[in-house]
Amino acid sequence: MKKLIAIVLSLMTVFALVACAQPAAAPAAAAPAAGDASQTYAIITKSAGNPYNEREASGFEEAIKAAGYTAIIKHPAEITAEAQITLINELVAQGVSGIAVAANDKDALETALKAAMTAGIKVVSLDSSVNPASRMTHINQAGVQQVAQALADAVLDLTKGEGDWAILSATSTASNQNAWIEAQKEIMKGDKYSKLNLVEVAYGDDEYQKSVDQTQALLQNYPNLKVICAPTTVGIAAASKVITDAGLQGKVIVTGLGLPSEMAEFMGSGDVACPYMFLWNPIDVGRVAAYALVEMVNGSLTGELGQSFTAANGTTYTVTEAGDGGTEIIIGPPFAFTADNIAEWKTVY
Amino acid sequence: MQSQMKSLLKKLKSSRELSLFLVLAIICVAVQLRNNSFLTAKTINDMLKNYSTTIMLSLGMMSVLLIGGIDISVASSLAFSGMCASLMMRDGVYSSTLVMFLVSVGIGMLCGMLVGLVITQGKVLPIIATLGLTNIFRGATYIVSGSRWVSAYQFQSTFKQFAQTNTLSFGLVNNLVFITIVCYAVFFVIMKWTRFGRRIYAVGSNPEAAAVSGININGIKFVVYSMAGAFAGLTGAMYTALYASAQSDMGMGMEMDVIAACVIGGVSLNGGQGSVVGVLLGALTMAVIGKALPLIGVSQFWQTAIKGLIILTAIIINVLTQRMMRKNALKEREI
Amino acid sequence: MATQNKRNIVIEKEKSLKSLFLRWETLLIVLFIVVNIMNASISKNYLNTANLFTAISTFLVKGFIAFPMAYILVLGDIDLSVGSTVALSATLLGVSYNAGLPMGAAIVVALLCGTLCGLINGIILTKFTELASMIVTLGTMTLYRGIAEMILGSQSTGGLQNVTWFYNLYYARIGAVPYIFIVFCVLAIAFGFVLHKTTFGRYLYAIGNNRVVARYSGIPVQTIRLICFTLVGFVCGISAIYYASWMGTVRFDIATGYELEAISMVVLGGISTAGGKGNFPGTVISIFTIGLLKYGLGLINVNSQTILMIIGAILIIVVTIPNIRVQKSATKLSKTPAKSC
Amino acid sequence: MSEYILELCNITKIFPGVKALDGVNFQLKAGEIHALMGENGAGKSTFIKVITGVHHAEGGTMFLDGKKVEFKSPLDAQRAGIAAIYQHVTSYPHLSVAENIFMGHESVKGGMIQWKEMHKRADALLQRLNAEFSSAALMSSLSVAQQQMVEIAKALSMDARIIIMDEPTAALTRSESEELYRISEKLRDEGKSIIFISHRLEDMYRLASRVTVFRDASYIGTYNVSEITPPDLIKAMVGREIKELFPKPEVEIGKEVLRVENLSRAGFFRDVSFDVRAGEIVGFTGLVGAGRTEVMQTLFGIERYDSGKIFFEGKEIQIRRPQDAMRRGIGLLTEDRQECGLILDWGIGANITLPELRKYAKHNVTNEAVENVAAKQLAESVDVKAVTIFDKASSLSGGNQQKVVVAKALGSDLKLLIMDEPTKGVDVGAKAAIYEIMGDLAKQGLAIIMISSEMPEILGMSDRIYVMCDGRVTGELSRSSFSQEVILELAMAKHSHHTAHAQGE
Repeated sequence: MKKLIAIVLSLMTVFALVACAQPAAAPAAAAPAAGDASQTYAIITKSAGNPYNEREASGFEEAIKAAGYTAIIKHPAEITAEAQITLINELVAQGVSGIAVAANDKDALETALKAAMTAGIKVVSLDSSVNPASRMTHINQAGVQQVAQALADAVLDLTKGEGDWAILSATSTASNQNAWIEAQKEIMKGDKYSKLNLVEVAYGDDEYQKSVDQTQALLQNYPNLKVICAPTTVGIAAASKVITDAGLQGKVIVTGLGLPSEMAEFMGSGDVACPYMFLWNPIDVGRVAAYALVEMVNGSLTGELGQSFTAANGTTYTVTEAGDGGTEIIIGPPFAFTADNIAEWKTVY
Repeated sequence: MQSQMKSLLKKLKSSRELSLFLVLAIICVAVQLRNNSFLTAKTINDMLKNYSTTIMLSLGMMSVLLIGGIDISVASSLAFSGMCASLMMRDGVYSSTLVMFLVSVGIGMLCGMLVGLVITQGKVLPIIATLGLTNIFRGATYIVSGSRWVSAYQFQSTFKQFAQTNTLSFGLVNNLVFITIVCYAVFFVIMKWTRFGRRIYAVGSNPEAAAVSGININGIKFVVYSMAGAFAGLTGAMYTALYASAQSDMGMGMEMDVIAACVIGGVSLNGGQGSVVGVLLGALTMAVIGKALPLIGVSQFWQTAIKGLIILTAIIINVLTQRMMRKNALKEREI
Repeated sequence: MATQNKRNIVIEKEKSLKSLFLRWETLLIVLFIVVNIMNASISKNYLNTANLFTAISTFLVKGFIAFPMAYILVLGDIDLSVGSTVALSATLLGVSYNAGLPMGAAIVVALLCGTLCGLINGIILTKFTELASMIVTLGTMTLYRGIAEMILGSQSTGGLQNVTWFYNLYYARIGAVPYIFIVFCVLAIAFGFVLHKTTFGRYLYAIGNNRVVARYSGIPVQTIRLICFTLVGFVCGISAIYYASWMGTVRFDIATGYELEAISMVVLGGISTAGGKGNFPGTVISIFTIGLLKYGLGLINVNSQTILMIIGAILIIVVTIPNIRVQKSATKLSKTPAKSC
Repeated sequence: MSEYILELCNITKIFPGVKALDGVNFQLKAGEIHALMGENGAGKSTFIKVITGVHHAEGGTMFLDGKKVEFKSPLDAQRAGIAAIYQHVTSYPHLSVAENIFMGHESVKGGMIQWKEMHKRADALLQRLNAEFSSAALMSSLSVAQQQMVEIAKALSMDARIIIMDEPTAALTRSESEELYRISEKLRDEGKSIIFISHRLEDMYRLASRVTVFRDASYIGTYNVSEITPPDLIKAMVGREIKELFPKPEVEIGKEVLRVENLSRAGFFRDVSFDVRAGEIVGFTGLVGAGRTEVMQTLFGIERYDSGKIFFEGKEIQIRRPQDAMRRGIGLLTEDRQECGLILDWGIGANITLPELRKYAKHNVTNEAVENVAAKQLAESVDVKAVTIFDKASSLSGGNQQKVVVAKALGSDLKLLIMDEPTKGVDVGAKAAIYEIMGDLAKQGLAIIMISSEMPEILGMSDRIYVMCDGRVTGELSRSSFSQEVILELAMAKHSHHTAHAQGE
């Protein structure tokens, strides 16, 4: 008898936990028949616990809700393709209308996403793309060339034309990181950049502690280092922290891609670690993915080259050719955050 | 004869720390030869500061290993307590650095008490209990934080400054390093000179004997796990102070580093054996490996393999030297 | 003494002992049924066979590892290096295929690599019997992962699904049932049979209960440990092949955390990390219980982190319940008048 | 009432399924050595644990100095001046002697342990006991006898008035036992009361003034030692008469089974040579630590030897692992049954069939029905007192456990059986049974090597005796030349030169 009570109690605990978890989940009760007013759209981010991903997801959710549909946000438990595949399978089983995914691996999601598309689910990638066969189109926050050009010019400007500089990237496996770095290297083969010397590409794995270690090693190994360019939100914050703690503001300059809220501390007037940096609005990236998916489910968009649609925010987006042979929708050039505008943006995202 | 045996045993006992120290010194010198910026005050200070978290967390793990247990949930309770304390600071519940540290220690201790309860009252094996609880603490961290960071600008500036200044020791060493040193000193005294410390060794050395001599084994276990939790909480506060940022995934995987540090430092997984000095040396070894490899230009992709190799080498060398000593002792015995 | 009659010893099991064994499994089966009923009632998408098998396939890839891990835990050992072994084996599979080896040969490479990793664990542990397996495999866990990282660095090695039959390893089905499920069942039966019905299996329990007694009884303790650790490596190789077939592309950081998942499955199945106890069917049930619970919770879109919390809580609760029960039954027994012996 | 310092009336203790004590009585006078005797399982150890507060009795009362007391924990008993030295030494191997002595009641000033003072006090206590080791030594570096001394020192350090010794001489050699007697008498003369549990009648006759006997969890009686004869005492303990303790049968000695020449292992033994013949029981005796056990473990393949030759049935063989020995029909019964002989959690059947599991299996697939029948036969052949073969080994008494270990060895086709202290910790009744089994086996043509420290046993059972000292064989005696004096002389042949050494391991 006691045993039975114990079992019942423990199972109740489990149910209670599930119940607690419910608010985080959207009700999937409504029938997700395509074309119905109660369509469900899902976004799969790269990982949990990263503010950038949170903002992206919130933009997506907001846009889907504004259109009157249901949104599901899924963060994988680990930063792996494996975890994302599990989530895709779950969404396919639920029969959602559209999936937007920021991929942890370009190719590994192929089979799962193809199965989703076969089941009639519309699939786009955003932020970090999947290969062309696995998607209908890709929502690109900013063109690779545009980002690379902006970063290259920033390095040129901050080094005052010559000297050593280094890149601090995220995980060595992130496709967007690698695309930017490659494009940047390509651009900097030009004459204008000939006196610049890229000493190392370091990887902080998007882990704060590791990024700090890597930055400190860069400083120690290259005493003449002038600029650290970190095209990742974790890396740029960690590098700025190291520079600030070491009192090297002005001597070694950090730039790259960062979240205003994270970077506000290190920007502003006077001698700061980071005079300016770039980013797009992750909320917008999520929103545009949502608009595109809704258009696709309504049948007015297939992701083919040359199509365009006007979104709920009034902007018209065009499907263009992507570097990997597929198509993409580019939101716009990266936005520069400077000492003048950081204060107003830091509370936004 | 008696005194000979005694001195031999003494050598054997102290050799572990001595040999570890030598290995550490050799690694340092070797690195220094490759990159002469290694043995500078700045690098060492940076290293101690960055790794004060690992070094501190090793203390809690050590006490758990001493009673023959294990706690793989420390990294998760670190994240949970650090995150909760940071959230409260962000929301203006308090602004004092001291209070923040105390809150974090307190929450960590609660986590540790839960671990202790499950192990002593639920009679669950430590590895399983902490395997389950590590998921729970980590998940709780994501939930309380809403998967967001507490960013630098949301912290009090005194808090952010704390990890970068030397105020506590009147300018001698970094505050975090100072806290670590103080904790090691206090712990050293506790383990050596208090009844409580010796009872930890007693419980690990022979639990049945401890029960017969009236030591409250479950009580000691509970306190030790709570203590490990408190250390995790303290480390959580140090971690957030160090990086001026609290993230849900902070400290992920640190438990393995910390166990490795203890084992390299000579703590036995069977309990009852291990010293504070050994753990310090073990943790320093981990720190030197982490810090030195990038400095001597070892490709980042090689570092994990080298770390694994060093852990294996350290434990195997340790076994070999002990075997050699035993063999020599036997040979010396006249028959 | 010749005056005294020799007493008769009977061959009849006491009922209570048997039912004690059954109870753990009863508990697991109850949990399994509850999970399924819960899943089916919360989400109407749950009982779609095709989707269900898709989800099952995903956790079977790591479920394999729980089989030899059960052996290791019965031995009283532990192996933390399994995730890294899978990663290294899969890495070598991808690299050797992309270096021009035929896929069949690449598969052999993966199996050899896994076996070698396990063998190395085994050799270190049997040559240095003083060392705890947790420490050694903690070291090799770092080492194997590190080697995979050295080989691949920031790269991934892909294109594996271009070989159709290799793709089919994971994805092909007979009707709704995937081949991997059938392979899993066959292996489960084989592993269960060896553990419960052969001398080898009995030796494992003997070693797990008391290594010294086993040695004095003439059981080749270290050889058996070596075999078991090598077996873990080999099965990690199999898991790596399925992983590669599943993903089509391999990175060094795959299969992280498999070790703790495999251990959780085995422990929930009733095999204690203290060694010498528990039985195999429990492990198989718990692989499905955990996997399907995760899937069901995912279907109602419970946050991934919360799912981990629930699994953690279940693990602790299920392991605690028998302890409470034993205490209760012990006090009950003591109240019955004792027969003098 | 005040004649007794400690009095227990009608104590009843129940464990799950077992009544361990059934209304037993006990009275202890001040300044007396009181022996407590009984077969294993009679409830002596449980009784001790009730006195020391480890267990709580379900019924009965306890009076200390005529006042009713109730101990809730071992600490209460300690405070009341009761200290116990348990059967298995309960020390902390990784800690120093001083710490072992003072664990739980360290010298503390302002919360800090006063190491210097503690070592000084510990050394003084050790000196009082004439111990030859320092208080700073690690416990694990001491011999069993030395560890026992530490336990006594621990009792003294607590100013105990009542000291309980649970089989203190079980692991001691003769001379070490003498030392213990001396210490006990000294303590008695200082006015302490001692409760002494032992299986050795000689201990009791040598030391105690009164003896209380338990049997089957019940109180049988209390006698004055001077008034009770050994046969009567044994009858009280066993409940029946034992006519012949050493039923040594006359057996025709056959061919040589084993010959060992100049076997050496660094640090343990050197140049050991001996031989055993079929049907012969060869005794090995000497002090604990003389290397007897190590020689036999080496013969069984547990440890490797450095040099020397082993001939089995005339052919030279190599033994590297236990399987090598077992394949040839060599069996070893270890001294430590619980650690090396039996899987306590398993049924006796599973234990018995373990070494020869392959024999009962077909293509390595086990057949439990065949195993069970074999196990039943083997268990019955040695008369194990058990209900079913599924009874857990841990539920048996020491003597019955030893029988199971014998049955386990008998499952193989044995030619040579090595028995290391076969009756250690075994009660009188079971002892006789084990001797009988030995005799039967010898009759069947088995060669038997018996290591023993008990003089009556070695003299009563052996055909030949080898005496070892400090890792060497110092003498070989044939049955005609057996004498206690010669054996002692040989066992301490080098003893005078290496006092500390003999206690070394």
